[in-house]
Amino acid sequence: MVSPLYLIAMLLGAAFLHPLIQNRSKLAGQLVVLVVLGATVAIPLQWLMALDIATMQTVVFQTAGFTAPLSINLQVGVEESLFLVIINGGALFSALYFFRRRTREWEGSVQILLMTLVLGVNGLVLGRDLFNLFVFMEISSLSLYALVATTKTANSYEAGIKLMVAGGIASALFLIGVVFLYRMTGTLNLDDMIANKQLLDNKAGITALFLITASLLIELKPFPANGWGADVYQAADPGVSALTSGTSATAIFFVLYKITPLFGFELLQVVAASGGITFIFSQLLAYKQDSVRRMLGYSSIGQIGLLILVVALGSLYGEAFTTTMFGGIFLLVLLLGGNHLFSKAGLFWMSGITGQHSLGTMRQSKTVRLGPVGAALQGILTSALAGFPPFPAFWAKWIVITALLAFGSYWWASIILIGSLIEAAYLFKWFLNAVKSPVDPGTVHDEVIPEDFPEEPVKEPMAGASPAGIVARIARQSSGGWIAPFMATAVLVACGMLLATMFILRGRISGYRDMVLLLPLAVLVLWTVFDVIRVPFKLQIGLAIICSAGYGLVFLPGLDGIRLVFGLIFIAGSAVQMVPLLNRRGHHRGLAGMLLALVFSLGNLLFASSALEFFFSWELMTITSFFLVVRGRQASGAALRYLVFSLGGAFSILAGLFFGSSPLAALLLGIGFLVKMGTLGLHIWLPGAYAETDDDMSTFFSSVTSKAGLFMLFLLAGLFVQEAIPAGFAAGTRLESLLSGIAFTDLLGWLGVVTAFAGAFLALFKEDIKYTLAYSSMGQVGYMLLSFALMSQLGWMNSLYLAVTHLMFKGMLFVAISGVVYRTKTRLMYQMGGLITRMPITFFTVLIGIIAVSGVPPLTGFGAKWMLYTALIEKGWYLQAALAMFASGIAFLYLFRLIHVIFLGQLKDEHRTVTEAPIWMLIPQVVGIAGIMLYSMYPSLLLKPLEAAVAPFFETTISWDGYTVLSTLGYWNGTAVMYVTMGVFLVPLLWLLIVQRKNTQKVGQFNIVYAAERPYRPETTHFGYNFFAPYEKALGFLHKPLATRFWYRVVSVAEVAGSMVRKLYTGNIQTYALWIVIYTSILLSILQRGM
Amino acid sequence: MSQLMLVLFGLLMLVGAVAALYLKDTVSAILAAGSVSLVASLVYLLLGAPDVAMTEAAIGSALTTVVFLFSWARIQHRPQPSKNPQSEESDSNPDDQEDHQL
Amino acid sequence: MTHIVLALGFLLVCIGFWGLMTRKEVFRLIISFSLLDTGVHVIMVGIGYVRTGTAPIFDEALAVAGAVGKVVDPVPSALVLTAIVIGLAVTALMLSFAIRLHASRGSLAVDDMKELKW
Amino acid sequence: MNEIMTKAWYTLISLFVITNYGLLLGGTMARVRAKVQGRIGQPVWQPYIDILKNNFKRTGIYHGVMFYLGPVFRLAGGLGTYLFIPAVYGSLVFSNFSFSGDLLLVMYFIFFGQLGMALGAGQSGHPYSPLGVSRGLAQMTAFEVPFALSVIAIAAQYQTLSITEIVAAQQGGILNWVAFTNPLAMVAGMISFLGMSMGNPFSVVIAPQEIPIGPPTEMQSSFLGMLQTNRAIFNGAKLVLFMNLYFGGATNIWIMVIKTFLIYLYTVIVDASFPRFRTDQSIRFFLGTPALIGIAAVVLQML
Amino acid sequence: MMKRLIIILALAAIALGFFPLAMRISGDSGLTALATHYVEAGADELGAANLVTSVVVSYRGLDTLGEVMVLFTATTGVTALLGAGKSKSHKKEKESERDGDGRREGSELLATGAAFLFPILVLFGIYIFLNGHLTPGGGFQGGVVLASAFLLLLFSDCRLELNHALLKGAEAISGAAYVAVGLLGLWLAGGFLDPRFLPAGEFGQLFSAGAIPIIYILIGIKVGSELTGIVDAMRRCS
Repeated sequence: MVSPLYLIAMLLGAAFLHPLIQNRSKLAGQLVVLVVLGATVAIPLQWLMALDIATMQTVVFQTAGFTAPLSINLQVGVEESLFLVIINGGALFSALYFFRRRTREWEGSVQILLMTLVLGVNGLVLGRDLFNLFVFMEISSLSLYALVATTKTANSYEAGIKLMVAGGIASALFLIGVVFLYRMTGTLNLDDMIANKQLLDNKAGITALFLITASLLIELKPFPANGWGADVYQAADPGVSALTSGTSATAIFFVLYKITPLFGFELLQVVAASGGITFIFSQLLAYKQDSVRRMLGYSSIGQIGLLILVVALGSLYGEAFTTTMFGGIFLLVLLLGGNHLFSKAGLFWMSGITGQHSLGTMRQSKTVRLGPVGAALQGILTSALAGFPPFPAFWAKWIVITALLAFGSYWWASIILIGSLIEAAYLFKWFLNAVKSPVDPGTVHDEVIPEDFPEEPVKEPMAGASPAGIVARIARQSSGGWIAPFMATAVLVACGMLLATMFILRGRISGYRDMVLLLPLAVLVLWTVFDVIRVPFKLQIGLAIICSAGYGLVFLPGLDGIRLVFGLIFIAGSAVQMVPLLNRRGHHRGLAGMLLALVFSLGNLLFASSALEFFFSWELMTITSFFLVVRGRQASGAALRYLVFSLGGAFSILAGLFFGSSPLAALLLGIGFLVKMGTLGLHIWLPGAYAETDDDMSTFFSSVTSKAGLFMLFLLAGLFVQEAIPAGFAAGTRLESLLSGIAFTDLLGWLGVVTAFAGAFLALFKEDIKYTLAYSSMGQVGYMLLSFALMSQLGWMNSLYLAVTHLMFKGMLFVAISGVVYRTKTRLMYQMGGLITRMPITFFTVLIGIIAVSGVPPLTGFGAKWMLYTALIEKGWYLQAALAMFASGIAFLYLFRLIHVIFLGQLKDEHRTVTEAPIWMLIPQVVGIAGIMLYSMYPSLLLKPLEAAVAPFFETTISWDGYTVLSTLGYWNGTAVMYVTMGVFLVPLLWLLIVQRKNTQKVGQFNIVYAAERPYRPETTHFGYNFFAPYEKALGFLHKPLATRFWYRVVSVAEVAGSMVRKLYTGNIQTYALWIVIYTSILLSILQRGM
Repeated sequence: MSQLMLVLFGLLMLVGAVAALYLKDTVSAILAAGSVSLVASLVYLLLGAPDVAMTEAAIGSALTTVVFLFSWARIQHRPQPSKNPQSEESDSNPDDQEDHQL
Repeated sequence: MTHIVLALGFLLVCIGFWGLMTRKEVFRLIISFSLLDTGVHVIMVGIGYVRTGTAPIFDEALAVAGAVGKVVDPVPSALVLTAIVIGLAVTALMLSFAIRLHASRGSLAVDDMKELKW
Repeated sequence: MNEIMTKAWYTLISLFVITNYGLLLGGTMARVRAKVQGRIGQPVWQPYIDILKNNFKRTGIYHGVMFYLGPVFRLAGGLGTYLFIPAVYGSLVFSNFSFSGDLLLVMYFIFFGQLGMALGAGQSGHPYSPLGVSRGLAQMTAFEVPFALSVIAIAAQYQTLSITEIVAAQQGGILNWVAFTNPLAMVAGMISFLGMSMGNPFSVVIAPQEIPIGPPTEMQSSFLGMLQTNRAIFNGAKLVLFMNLYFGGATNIWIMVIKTFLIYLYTVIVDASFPRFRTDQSIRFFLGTPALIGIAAVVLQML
Repeated sequence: MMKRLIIILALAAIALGFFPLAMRISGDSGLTALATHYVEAGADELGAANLVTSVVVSYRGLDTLGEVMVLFTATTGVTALLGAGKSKSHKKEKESERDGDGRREGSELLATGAAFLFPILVLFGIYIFLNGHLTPGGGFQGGVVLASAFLLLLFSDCRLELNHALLKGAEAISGAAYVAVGLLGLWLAGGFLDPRFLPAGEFGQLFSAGAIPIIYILIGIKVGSELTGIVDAMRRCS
């Protein structure tokens, strides 16, 4: 084992000698820094190899030939080594970042300061002597102070002075604390002090301890005493900010972690509270920020606050944390800290490389900010920071929430989750600002209708298409500066993969089936490689289709019942719906991989055998689908909503997973699943996300992804049968008798039917065809929810039946419509018309589709209606049945409108040359038609397997008589209906075709009523805009965006809170100092009061 | 005896400290602050810490005061910013532009 | 004696804080800061003080044997030594920041340092 | 095989009866209406003449496939609707194809023809056709609400959705009719029937037809003939349905004729005595009082 | 006024918080265990008469090394901040001063005095750090005296350009040598910065206490050159 003293000696020597080397040769100077920093990573790695990790072995190194406490000692353990690896790794990448800047005289000093900083933080991590820690703290602080000035702006000097004042106060407190501790315990050595902890168990001892703690906390920028911190992040060079937030703060945090054994109960509570408050308020503040760097700064402050909270809670609730997961609190801290260090540093570097300063100006400037590589890096870093799988923060979040809830610490858990949600919101907002295309205003949440007849559709200007732009972009992306964020990303990805393997497999590799959960990650990696080596897009999609088919063939046969039904929906449905993508030309980096990963994570929901596995797949699904939504031309606003709602839902699920089978669990889990399904009130993300996605991918979201929530409902159905109001609520009052007996399923049922109604109703007034379909999907999912909530055999059968048939007809419709949009280049229905002659096959598909959706016999849709109403009436849910019928009538309206306005009426001049949709888009349509026809002809083919699937859950209430299915109420013979319909249809048709054959004659549409004269423009004769005006007049009050308004209110509450809190940060250095003093004095008096 | 001296020194220090804060003339304030350090070194001597006393005298009162004076002189020498208040920032703008290009 | 010294130190610290929060010029802030530092050093030395103790330097007057009880604690002295030097380093760095700030803003008034906020 | 032939014959007979009955009913009612308005009116057999005339026209003009298929859909819808309803209780001949589905099937099959016709009209390319369709569909969804509530109330009352069983339950005296056992459901249903028959005050739907445009203008010759045939059959089917639901059905064809005639007369009288609602007014109307009556009927069943 | 009130209140709260701390400590409680060990065994273990020096240089040698590092960092920062401007603008300023009325040399008296005092101060400084292990004082104090010698020179002639290469060289070499001595301790004696790889010598003599004097010499040079660097970077002709 290499002595840590060599590490320190090496850094010292290199720093001292660097000016001399630098004078001789600049290159040599840089090399020295790189070599030395590389060694600082290598040495802890060597320790890790030498140490026994299982027992968390520690080795103590003495100095000066005396043993502690006489002399200063250093401790090398697993904890120290791991932290040093990440901290020094971050610093090494920082060095790479700084080398990018070929600025003149700063170079040498920046290098020296970097080394002194690293020396300081290494000392902080290794040192076990309190005063020695102070010295190292000063070394790292001073290095940082000097580094802050690297931008050489007045702002950076201002920030530097603020930082130094705060740091100075912290040092003073630390010194006073240390010297009193020394006087009381007679030692400066931490281990000695911990051994003599009882000496400090009095008011003076706690006060002295508090002084040290307060000093460390102040260094870590607690709320509200942290204004200078944000100022520094805003003013300093992003490279320095990366060091501040990653390297330095992490090391100081480690010191806090080291001294926690000294803390008593009161102090831990105070520390936890400070950390938690800092976390939540920083997130609020960051949300309000316009300056990217300040935003990142607040985020860093918040993350460190989270770390503090976790450590304090971990010590408070020791057992809960150590027993719930291997490694206990340390693993947690490592995961959170490391994840934050690399991702935040990476993001700071990104902001530095691309020169992103203000979110506002990014919105204004119509340039593409990031190319594909940059977008990928920023996307990964942002996902990592937001805690998506497989990145370390995901696992950490899981452990923390698990432990907190296990201990019953609900408040902290919810604070952490809410804070994380806010954080994800603003981080992804920035991401979207950075990557979105110039035509995307970022605010599109609903259809956009031009004022009058629109100008020609704007062609998307090819970003950077000019030679200069291309050169500039290549230069930007190939320059050395990308190394640092790239390395950070690589580290995060590697750790993420490793952790995923660790957590998911947990050493139980018994066959390839255990690996299935990791498949999405493997896919992402593999397809990224494909992108790098420029495999053609069509080949990528082809491979993806083959892979999903293979996945289905290998894994689905092992399933049965409901899982199999959903497996087919998720896998087979997706595979078919990938076909239209083959139509695309050119490169679409990341698309195929993301898509396949989404499909696999959906599929993996079927195989999840534990809560963690489920949540892993669920979150993976969320993030991959988010990255798919983002690709839409104007999707960034919608994508953000989608992400925030999905994540909120996921957090709700996460919390719900730990309440066993109590009503609370049902509530939380239910909310999570309902968000995914987009039920009313939680639906506002849905239309945008479905509609603004690329046309050929909307179908996934609508027909496949939305079923994930339903699947989980089925899986956990037992939860929802219980009464919603826990026993004992409002006991003894009349309220109780009123509320008791209301089960969750009753609520779900109403929610489902209201959603069905609202979906149909909102679809009615949309001019944008994709929004129509999106709302339509929402309505259909409402039916599924309603049927599910019935908790009867017929209800469940219907829910599954709807899920399967909805996949077919909605998938078909979306694909058909994407073909139309692809050809006509518009999504507004009233701008189309008369396309039946140009796109007959598509028309036929849509015709079949709408007949099926609306439930008109003889196609499959009727089966669903029949089962639904039968089951509803059986159950006695009459009013729901009536509302469902109303909803289905309204559905008929918008469906008619859909087909009429697009395909019938007058053909527009500009569409006279439109041709049929490309072959790749027709294939899924044909598959869909075939499926619908088959099931319409022989519904028993579908009904009987579904009956078998739900058989384990309910007593059977239906019986079969040949092809007739009999319920307790009625009967339905789909086959007979089909024959009769065909008969009554064929007779008149044949009459026309045979008997009246000779005297029919086809003429143009203007021939009769306009007496063969042509009106000026076809548009004026095509009735398409505001089609159901009477409805709007009669019931328009119903489609006020109440839910949207509600959620906006929620957001604005957060924003108002953020801007109110912001007022604390006046920018005045003295106010900042005052806050520090107030912070200290308040905590101190709380603490002493608590004694 | 030594207690009396300590109290005396202490009062001196406090007076000097207040003077350092409230004297109009900055140079006098600097000198007052230096004198606080100087008296502090006497206090250290009283307390049996000659090493500290020496250091305080050499560093705290002498060198620090000189550094203060030098920097005050430097600030005084250029009462106006070089050209306009933003000049240094604009100086650094090439840096940022370089960022954009890279 | 110890308590007097500690009180003196605390008072100096408080004066330092007071200056830090009320004086309106960066230069005075730095002066306040060095006062605060001095206060901290006084406290530290005061803690090392032992009644009737002398400096822990062995010579004719002080033999090694039986020195305990006759000398003050050498440890705080050592710590203060380090702290003083560090204080100087910080002060020097602060002053150079102040110089640069003045050069670029033309003012050292605290109220002019409000570019960064919220 | 024999069975199928028998069924085919029965179907033809049933269809023949309802077609002629529908045509005659239409002719009669036109006359009644004329009398009410103080005119002489057309002969009772005028519908026959119209259909024959249209079918013997030399050319039939059409605008495209859907236009061509529109009347086919429409007629198929009418025929199908009728064929899924047992017209006369207990009669083998008139039980039609009611074994293939229950009340729900009938309710939804009504849409089949509506949709086809709407599509056909849509392809005519004239803005007034979709305008009429828009109004018609909008109004339809509205009057479906009280109707649906009423049907649900009945289904709840008898715990069945089979029309035959509903009729069976009403046998044994006039007081067993739904009209008396569940008057609220009857009221809601009969009000919505007014909307369904599109007479005044809910006739704004066919307003575009009154100026010389819209389907009857666009469609001519054999297409129009089909539509007229359908009007007879569809009307008959609806009348039979309402008779079955609320008025005890019919045990033989004469009772059916009487009962349906009276029901139809009721719509004609209302038609003749009211002015016309705007579409949004009729939507609000149906979602108002009739819907509340329907809800009351349903709630009564829940208690 | 409100603000002042808040400040007073906050400070009072802190003072109140300090109160139990101060009450806990008194001068009568004697030495701590650690101090007792140093007093009893320190002289034997290290052979330095000045216990504070033993503690500073040896027992807590890592602190001192860190302290040197702090100073080094500060110097780097200060020269980077202030010296950076020097390379261009400062030089220009100087030239303009030379031409204009800013041309003011130190007074004759000061110049002569400086020339006279300079060697004495240098010698004094060297004395202080050489005797650090015997008498009060040591590397830091000596370094300051050395620096003040240069300071005096700078006072006397504001155009004086110090030999930066030499200064830097001295600084770098002495720093590296300090580290090397520390490593020698690691290899030859008990641990890093253990001064006992040289013989302890006779107690109370100049050449005693192992490598402590050597360390103090190096510290003295290092600190002297660093402080000179700081002062040089800060100075302006006034």
